[in-house]
Amino acid sequence: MMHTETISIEPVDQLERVPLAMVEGAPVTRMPLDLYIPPDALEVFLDTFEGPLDLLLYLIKRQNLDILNIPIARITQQYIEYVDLMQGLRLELAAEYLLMAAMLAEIKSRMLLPRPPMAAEEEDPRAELVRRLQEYERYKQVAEQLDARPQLGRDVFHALATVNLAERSRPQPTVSLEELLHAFHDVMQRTVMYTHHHIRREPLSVRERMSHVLSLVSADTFVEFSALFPLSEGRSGVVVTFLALLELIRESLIELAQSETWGPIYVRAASANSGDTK
Amino acid sequence: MNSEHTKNLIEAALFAAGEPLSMERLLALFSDEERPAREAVRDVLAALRDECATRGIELVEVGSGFRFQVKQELSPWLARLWEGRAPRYSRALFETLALIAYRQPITRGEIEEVRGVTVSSTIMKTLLEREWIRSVGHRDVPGRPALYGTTRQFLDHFNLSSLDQLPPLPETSALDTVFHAEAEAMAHAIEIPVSHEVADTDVASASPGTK
Amino acid sequence: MNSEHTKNLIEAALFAAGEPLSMERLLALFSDEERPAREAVRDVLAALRDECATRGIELVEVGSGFRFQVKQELSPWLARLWEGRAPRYSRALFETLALIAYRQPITRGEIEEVRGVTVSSTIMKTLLEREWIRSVGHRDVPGRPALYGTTRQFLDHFNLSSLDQLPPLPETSALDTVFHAEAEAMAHAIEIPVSHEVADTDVASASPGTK
Repeated sequence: MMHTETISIEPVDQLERVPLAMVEGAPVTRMPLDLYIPPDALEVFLDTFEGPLDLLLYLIKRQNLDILNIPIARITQQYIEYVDLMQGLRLELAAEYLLMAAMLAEIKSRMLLPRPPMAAEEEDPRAELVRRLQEYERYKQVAEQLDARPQLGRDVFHALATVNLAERSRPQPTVSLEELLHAFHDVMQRTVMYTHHHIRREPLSVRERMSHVLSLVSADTFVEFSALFPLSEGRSGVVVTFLALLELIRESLIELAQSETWGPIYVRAASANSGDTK
Repeated sequence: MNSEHTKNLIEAALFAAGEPLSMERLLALFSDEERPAREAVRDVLAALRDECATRGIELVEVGSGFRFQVKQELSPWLARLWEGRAPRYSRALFETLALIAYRQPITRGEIEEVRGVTVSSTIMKTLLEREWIRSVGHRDVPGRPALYGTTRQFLDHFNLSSLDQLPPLPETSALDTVFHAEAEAMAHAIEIPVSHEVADTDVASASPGTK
Repeated sequence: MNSEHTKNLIEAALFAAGEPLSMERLLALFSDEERPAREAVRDVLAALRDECATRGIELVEVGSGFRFQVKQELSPWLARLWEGRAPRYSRALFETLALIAYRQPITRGEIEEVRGVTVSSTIMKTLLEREWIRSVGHRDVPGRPALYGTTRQFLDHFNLSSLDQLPPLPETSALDTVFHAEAEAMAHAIEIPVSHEVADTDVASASPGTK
């Protein structure tokens, strides 16, 4: 079942040899079919759980079990199978999941032990777990309701009008360059950590020039290629402009046209209506 | 100060501010001599609200005051103004936020207790940066952990005028039902002989006041 | 698609965008089947303009399109909205501005993609009003979103003569790797050999005093 690069051969072997779990006294070496999740999907799948309580709730719901009436043996088995599966895939296993497994095992063991009649006041060992599950479920529900509420910028948009304060009487916050730099640094760090977004590095003047060139061209009229090069800047200015043009072409933001070989090249902003974009 | 000017100024301010405006900020628009009575401002707001009936926008009251906003039924079209869909926040973030909203003031440790997992610093940072939550004090226990509560901006973002408008927290089933069911289940689920008397005694004593 | 819906949608979009909307972008609000004729949109704009006659705002056409703005004669009063409040820009505004500065030209959607959260129209409006950013064109994708770049005023405010003077990013091992990889990729994508010395010289000499 596992042929992704992330998983080497040996854990598979191990999985085959070592029983995944003991169910009713019999070793289970193969993943139960209803537990099968393609390894690629598993990581994503587990990401959808918000922790051990969430996973337990899921197991209870999937089996259509009453949360108040958890057959602890079955659910422990299921839970541990999941945790095994995660380990088999070498996913980093949060301590919380292991802790929950331990708690389930403990409850199970306590329930299996015959109790002396004297220990009558001892609480049902599941009571605490049930309480926590119920409590968690309540907040899980309201969290979903909160997400479903109309949200500013997603479902609700603030209606705005521009105000021109001629005399600039409105006090303007000052912003330091360091603040700006930190903001960029932070956002880029988040990007690296959480997404696979590509960050391109170009000399900033190329980026600036891209903006400048874009503001010179329009979709309706062609501008002559050579007119975009400010000769006053010398050779290096030409190179920067040229790099900016190449990048703009690569991003399909501008189009080039030439009516005859060696004839003048014209540039215009890419437009939605022009048939030959790209 | 004629009433048309008053109305136009309030309307313009609501559109220009970029954030909801409270009654106090609306009144502060006027100099002392020209300031209308609260009642008059309320009338203007009512008139502005009525005028929106057939338009694409509406005047609503949220946590920090009044704002004009686009009618929600038009939002699907507006999404086309910007490519793609607004990014969604994670479930973990919403669970954390829900706990803060319903159980405030609450410490991070208390949130973790209910959720059963560590609350990531990224989530707390995001919530603080969005100004949906803020630290409202410290719990007087070792370590003096910060207590968090929601803000007006939280209400603004979720289109609420007060916390009361949040749906009530669902009830958990009464505990005695729990233990009845538990007793039954226990006897069946565990395949070892457990005498019914023992189980019953358990149940009775575990839930005070029942039986 | 009835005409009231068309009108309400155009009105809502103009209020929600936080930036002027061109005829093309207004048309892009509609799906192909429901799209009104240009003439019909022009009629709607005229009707909206007329309705503003007695109100506190007006619909105007500026370089990059149409926008609602507060009537000039009300501005002196509106200044009081911000009086005495120490204005403060949010973290979100800084991040948005930083992304525009370092990655221009960039669309709002692209900013959202990097930041992982919605960029509010209020932020865009603020940055446009301060004239730190401007729309420099449109990306040729559905919705034709505006591309933003920084302005002369941005450089002036931060005391820079060109963008190259922006500080380089602080070192981060992870970032570094990304940048190296990207630099490689770029060198390949644009198939012209550029020696590093030349590029560096460029940067230095192209900037000061140009434009």
